[in-house]
Amino acid sequence: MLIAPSLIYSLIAPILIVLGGALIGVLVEAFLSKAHRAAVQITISIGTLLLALQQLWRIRDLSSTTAAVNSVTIDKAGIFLQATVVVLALVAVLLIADQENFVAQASAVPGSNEEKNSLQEKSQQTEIFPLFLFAVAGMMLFPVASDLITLFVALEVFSLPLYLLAGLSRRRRLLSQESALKYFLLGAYSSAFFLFGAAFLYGYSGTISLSGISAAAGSANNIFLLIGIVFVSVGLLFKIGAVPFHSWTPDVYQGAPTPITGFMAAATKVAAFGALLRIFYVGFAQEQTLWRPLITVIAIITMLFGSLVAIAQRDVKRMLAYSSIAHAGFLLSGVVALSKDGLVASLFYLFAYGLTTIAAFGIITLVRDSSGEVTDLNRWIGIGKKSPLVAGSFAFILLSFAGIPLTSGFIGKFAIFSSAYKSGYISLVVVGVLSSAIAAFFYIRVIIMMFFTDPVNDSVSVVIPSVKSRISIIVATVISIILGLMPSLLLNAATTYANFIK
Amino acid sequence: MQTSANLVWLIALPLFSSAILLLAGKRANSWGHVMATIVSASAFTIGFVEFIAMQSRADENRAVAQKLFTWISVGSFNVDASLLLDQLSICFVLLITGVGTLIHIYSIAYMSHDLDRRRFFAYLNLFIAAMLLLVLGDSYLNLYVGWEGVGLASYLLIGFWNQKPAYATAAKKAFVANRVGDVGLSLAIMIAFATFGDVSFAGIKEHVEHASSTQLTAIGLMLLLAACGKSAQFPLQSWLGDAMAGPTPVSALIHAATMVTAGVYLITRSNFIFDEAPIAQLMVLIVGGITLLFGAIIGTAKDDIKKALAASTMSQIGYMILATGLGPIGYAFAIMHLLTHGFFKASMFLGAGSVMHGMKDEVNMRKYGGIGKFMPITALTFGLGYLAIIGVPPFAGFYSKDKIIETAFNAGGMKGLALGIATLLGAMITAFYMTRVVILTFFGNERWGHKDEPHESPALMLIPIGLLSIGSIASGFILSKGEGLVHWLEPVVNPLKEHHDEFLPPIVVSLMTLTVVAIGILIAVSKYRGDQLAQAPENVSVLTKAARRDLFQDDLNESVFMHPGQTLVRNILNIDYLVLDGLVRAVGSVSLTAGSRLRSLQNGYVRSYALLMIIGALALIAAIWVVTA
Amino acid sequence: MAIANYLYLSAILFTIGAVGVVIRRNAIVVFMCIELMLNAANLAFVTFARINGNLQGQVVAFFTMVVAACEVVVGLAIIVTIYRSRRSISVDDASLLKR
Amino acid sequence: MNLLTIVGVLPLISALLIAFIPSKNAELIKRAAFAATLVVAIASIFLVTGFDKSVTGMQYVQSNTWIEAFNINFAVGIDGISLVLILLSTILVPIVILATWHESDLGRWSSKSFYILILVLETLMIGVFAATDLFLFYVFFEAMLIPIYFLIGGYGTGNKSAAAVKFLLYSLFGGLLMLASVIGLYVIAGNQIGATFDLTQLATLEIDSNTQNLLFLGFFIAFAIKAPLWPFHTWLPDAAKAATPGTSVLLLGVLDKVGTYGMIRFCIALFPDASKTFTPLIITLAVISIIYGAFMAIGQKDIKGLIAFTSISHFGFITMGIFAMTTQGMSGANLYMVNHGFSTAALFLVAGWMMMRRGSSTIADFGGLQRVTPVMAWTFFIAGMSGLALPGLSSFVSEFLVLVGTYTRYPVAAVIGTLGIVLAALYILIPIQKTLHGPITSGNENLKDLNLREKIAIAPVILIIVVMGFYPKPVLDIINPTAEKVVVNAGFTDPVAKVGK
Repeated sequence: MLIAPSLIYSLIAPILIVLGGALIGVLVEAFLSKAHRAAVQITISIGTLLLALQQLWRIRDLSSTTAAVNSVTIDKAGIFLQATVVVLALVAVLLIADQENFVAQASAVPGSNEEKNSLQEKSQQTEIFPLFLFAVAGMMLFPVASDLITLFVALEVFSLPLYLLAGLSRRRRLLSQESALKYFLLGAYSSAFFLFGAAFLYGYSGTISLSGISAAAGSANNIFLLIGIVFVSVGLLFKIGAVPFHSWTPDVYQGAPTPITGFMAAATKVAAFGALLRIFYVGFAQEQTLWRPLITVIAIITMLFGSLVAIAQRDVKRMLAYSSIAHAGFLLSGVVALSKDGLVASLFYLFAYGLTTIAAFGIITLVRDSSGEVTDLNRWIGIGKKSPLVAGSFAFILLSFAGIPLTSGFIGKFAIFSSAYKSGYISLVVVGVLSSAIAAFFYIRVIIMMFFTDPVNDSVSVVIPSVKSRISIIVATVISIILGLMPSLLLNAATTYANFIK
Repeated sequence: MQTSANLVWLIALPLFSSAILLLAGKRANSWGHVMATIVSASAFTIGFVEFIAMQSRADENRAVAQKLFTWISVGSFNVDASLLLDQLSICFVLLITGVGTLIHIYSIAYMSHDLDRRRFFAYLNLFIAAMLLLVLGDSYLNLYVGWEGVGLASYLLIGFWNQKPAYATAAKKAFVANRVGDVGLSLAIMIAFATFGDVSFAGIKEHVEHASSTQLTAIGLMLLLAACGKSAQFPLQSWLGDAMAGPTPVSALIHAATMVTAGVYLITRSNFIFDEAPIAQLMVLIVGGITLLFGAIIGTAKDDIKKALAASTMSQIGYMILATGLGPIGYAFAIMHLLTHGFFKASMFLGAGSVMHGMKDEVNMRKYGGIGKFMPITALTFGLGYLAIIGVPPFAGFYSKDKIIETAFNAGGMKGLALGIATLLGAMITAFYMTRVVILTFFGNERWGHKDEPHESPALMLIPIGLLSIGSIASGFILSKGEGLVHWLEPVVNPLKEHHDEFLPPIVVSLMTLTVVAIGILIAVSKYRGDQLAQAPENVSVLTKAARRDLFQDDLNESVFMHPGQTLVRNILNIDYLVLDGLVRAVGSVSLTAGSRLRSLQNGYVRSYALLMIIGALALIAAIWVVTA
Repeated sequence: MAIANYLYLSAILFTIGAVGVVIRRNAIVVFMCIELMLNAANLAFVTFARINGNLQGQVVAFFTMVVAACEVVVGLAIIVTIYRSRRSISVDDASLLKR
Repeated sequence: MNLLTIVGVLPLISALLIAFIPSKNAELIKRAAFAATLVVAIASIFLVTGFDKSVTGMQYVQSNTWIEAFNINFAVGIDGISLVLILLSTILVPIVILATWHESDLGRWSSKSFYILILVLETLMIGVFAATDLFLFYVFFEAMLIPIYFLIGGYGTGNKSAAAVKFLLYSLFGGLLMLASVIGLYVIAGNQIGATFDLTQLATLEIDSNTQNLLFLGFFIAFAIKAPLWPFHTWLPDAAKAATPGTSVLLLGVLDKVGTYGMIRFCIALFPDASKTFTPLIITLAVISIIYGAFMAIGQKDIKGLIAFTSISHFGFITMGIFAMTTQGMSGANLYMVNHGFSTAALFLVAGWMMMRRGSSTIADFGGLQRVTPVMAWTFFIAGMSGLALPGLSSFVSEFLVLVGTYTRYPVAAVIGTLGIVLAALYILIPIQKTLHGPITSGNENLKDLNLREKIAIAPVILIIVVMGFYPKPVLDIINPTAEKVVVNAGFTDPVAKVGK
């Protein structure tokens, strides 16, 4: 006799809602005429995300390790992370809705008549919305997954759509496609590592659940554990862009359509760090002597590498890619801290950083010339004069990245570093502040280019954003500002929600 | 101690007057000089009234004090702005305001053609205020304010015609040299505070016997350094000659009669320290002895009448400093010489100014000659000053200088002999160079080489000179009568604690002095009798050449301090740019280079990215292996 | 045959796949190497299921196959598009984005 | 909300209001900014009247929760040391605005943003001196960099953006080191007495000497960069050369004081033992700064560079006074901060006028100004005299206190420091001779003398310089109790005079 698996639908409803939205989106693609698709798709996306958020709010105090049999653990931190993903997705979807950035017909060969026609017809590749929703659903599942198989599936569910989305840039399509290929190949490669590691963890503990792995501590073959931890880590470190698994980041950030880059940079980090935190805090907490030194070293290398290489960048998206690598290093300090403080700090940091990142990429979409976005920093010269408000917002965002006080970035850094210090990892703090100093250099250089250098005769202009983009950028920027001035709003929440149940 | 509310006005009047003149600007051009002179005269009146009042009191009650306000008070460091007028300071007050007023009057005429006369009087008043503060301050710190104040006034006045770069440089030189001395004064104050916890004269005097001689010697030497700076004593004397760039009344007032004697005041005021610090006292003697000869030798070679007089001043102050080094009995004689010198030197400077006035500001004595007949009054007064300085009885210098020479001999032993001979030698050279000045200026052939005959100066200039001349005649006699000044100063300097045997009877010393003076005069007369050339002779002895160059003090300063200093500055500039700033820039460029190098890892090939991942994974495994094993 | 040998085989397969990705240029081949790695992991899962005596590993293997299939769909789509644009599927040609 | 907070917030509110005035209306903006800062200055004088000099603790205390999670409070309060520095800031700002009325006209951006930046900066300056919460202080400390950065980069001259970057990065570097120490302190507090940033509580921590030394260094390097102390000074001349005179006044006059203020408030108060350990080193650096800064100043060809290096020399004095750990040194250093603020303001403002008129900042381009522009020349002269600490002017009192306070504990340092007195004469008199004296050189014949606005602006500064020289007592009375307390809390007592009282 088969017993139906116990599912607590209310707890997994947020994920289901988004998945449902995605499926409806697919149906819309199939059945609705081209002319109406875009509007409907946007509505569906926003609607499902709002619904999911509302559901998350309703279950905010609930928790269970058996939300979906033993595969999904809904707990405070999980809900916080899911909410973060949904909020970031909501902000990002408005940017993505600005179809100007996306290819008219993905299958058309760049430069072909087919492409020209599709451009003239103003056709749109509205599949991006269901793809986007699938990715969001995967990202929501990733940090709450509590066994290896769910982790793997979630990883793939959010990665596969992103691979595709990365290749959908309207302009410079060769680069975009290249970035999709690289992202895909390397992503699949890292998944293989993850899976192989998962296999060994299973071999080590005899179970695929994180709590089971934790319970098996010290019981059996250490080699299996070692290989398992390392390979699973490789998969996760790849997703967060930690050195030396970062190589995809600059290329993909640069090649992908800018709104996707923004979404990816923000939300992927949240999901991947969420999972990383859960795995290390719940699954590997007992083996901390094994991995903490390791992650410390990786964090240090990542912080320094990201900051140093970013100095030498000439492309604003690439620069932000390296900056995100550096930030991954900072965030890893929170993982190493392995404490409630570390978790609080990480939650805060992820939310604040995510919003700021989306705002940053949102602003990048506005700087254009006749052939589209201008990401060459040398051509950003003097845009402070052309559009002080936009440049000013970007400057604020950069200062936030740099961690100047009165920005959310500063509070995040302070929280992360103090948690690391509290756990005795003073080296992380020292390297962290040093690389922050290095990092400040390139953020400030951009500000100089925007404000202190006279514009040369250049066709670069700052376009007036569409309403959707405007809302997105303004919301993200304003929340960043508020979080800088009144971080308690989020910190208190993060403190309340910083709890993994085991 | 008695108090008096008048003291502050001594300082405040000229200070305010100075401020008013400076702030009022051109509006005060018409009446500024009058007000300044009246203020100076009022100060003299106040001083005189205080002097009369002081005389009427018993010895121990003569000093009066006035506390103005608490100036600096931090922890145990408490300094009030208070004034002290005692027997010593009243001498100075009268000298400063008296001579000062005369020179104010003189300047009205002397500066009448200068567009900036108002500013000149403002500076003069500022000087009077600062100098009075210097002598009235009841603590070293108050004195220090006046001390630097007179330095400032001196700087402003030397550079009064600073549109000439050389004059501006001279002013700066004077200030800097004085500052070197000021370092001494401030260090002395610091040591005094560290030692006594007090910087007032009375406070230190009270506890001086408990202090170790090391500390007292240190304080004494530092005070001596200060005195050297202000009083143009060796080795800080080089600024005085250049200071003659200022208008002549300034030279008379500041660089002859008053300010440059501040060092003598300082040492006399600090008698309680020097009396307990024999090494410092010896150094005072050495400095005084060297300078009196140094100045005299320089004086023999100078053709610039003002520089010759300046060298003479240096030399005469050397006498005074030497006298202060002689211990208790010497202080009074130093002050006496200071006062008489104030009269005769001021009168001679003003006379020189009068000559310049009549000679279109020519200062080179080689271009004078035979002026006596054109400017009889000037010549007469100058002559009286001349007789006073070389020490011909009964003129003022005779009394004061003779006493110093006598006391020097009485110092006893080899020291006494050396000092005595030095002072005698100085007297001879003084006679020589002063005779030379008089002959070159007032006698002999007319060498000015233009048709305009010199003319006598206006009465406004001559009257002050005349009054000062009376001083050069009579002051010596008056002050020494019944050892008046010595007894007057006794409460301040505690003289005659010990009594030296007389090395020689006074009359013998006087005769010796007169003899060497006569020799000096004779040499000068024989050398400069007859017609002289309008140019200085070129083929002269090494000593003359050296004296013309101020005995190479400037060259020494330049080669020991200035040039190495300039090199140092250049090197530090380079070090700052290349090393310190270079390091900062290097941090930047190293980061940039590192960034660019690391950037090449990102070569665009997926396969190499994958390789990097494998390497990373293997490195992680290896690392864990190492950690666990 | 000792059960450990399956693990060795799995490791060898994984290594072949991992190295293959690094040394082969053809995107399809590279992709197949990745599939090989996934299958190596599958083999490991199955082996461990046998060792541990539970079925979880077996279940995972099925999931992996499904996921790998999805990956193929997406991967081939991307590779085909690239091929259409560039007329080449050498991964080394796709190296415009760098530095 | 007490008076202190009001004084602090007023400029910010004014900035917000000014933001609503259209940019075109530059004159109105200037007037509004001037009026606002004048009100702040007057309000801050009321701070003094309500200040109880006999109390050594914090006054005008206010504390509101800001970030609960880290127990960070918006906690402000002032004692004597901070009061005088706040006064310095609030008085200088309106003077700077008035003095440099047209400074913003030539900038990259509108006058409006200039005055908004200035007003925001004023709030931050007041905040940094008033904060009694370490975190809050840090926030102000770092945030202050941003307006200055934009002021230099946006309105400066010459190589301004490079200078602005150097300034910002250098300061940020120091600030981040300090952040590490702040975090360390916070964590240690969390382990010992519960997480807090309250200064008085932090001072009670017992930290082992190694940790204390490291934390101390974090703070000290940040402050040494800010002050700046040799060898961390190389940003200052560049920044001062590039900034407008008004900005330079605020930079040298007030902002750099945060460095020396921080040394007193944090380095010494929080880490007394480490302070003791490092005192010889710091005194050495201070002495080097004095001499080195003076030599560098002598070698400068640019007026702004000159003033910058004189400041480095003066900061050497201040640091020396602080770490002499005597009441005289401490009070003197404190007074020195105030006096240096005003005399540098005078120097820089007048130098600014000279440069604006002449169109050059090279010393050699001037000549004979005393006869062309007597009033300007006089103000420059007096400012210069204050710079060389002429007795009777304000700097003398403080410089002497520092020297005498240092001598009682570190005689050698004080003796070397006095050499600075001679060098000061050189570095002030050489440029005075070159600019004011000598013949009137070409290009200077037709310079205009100060106008009424400029006279009104500079008059109070000169007045303060003179009055404070003769009667520093009111300020010393405010400073003394606090300064004494700092010395005592650090575990020092004044060396007793060997004989006498």
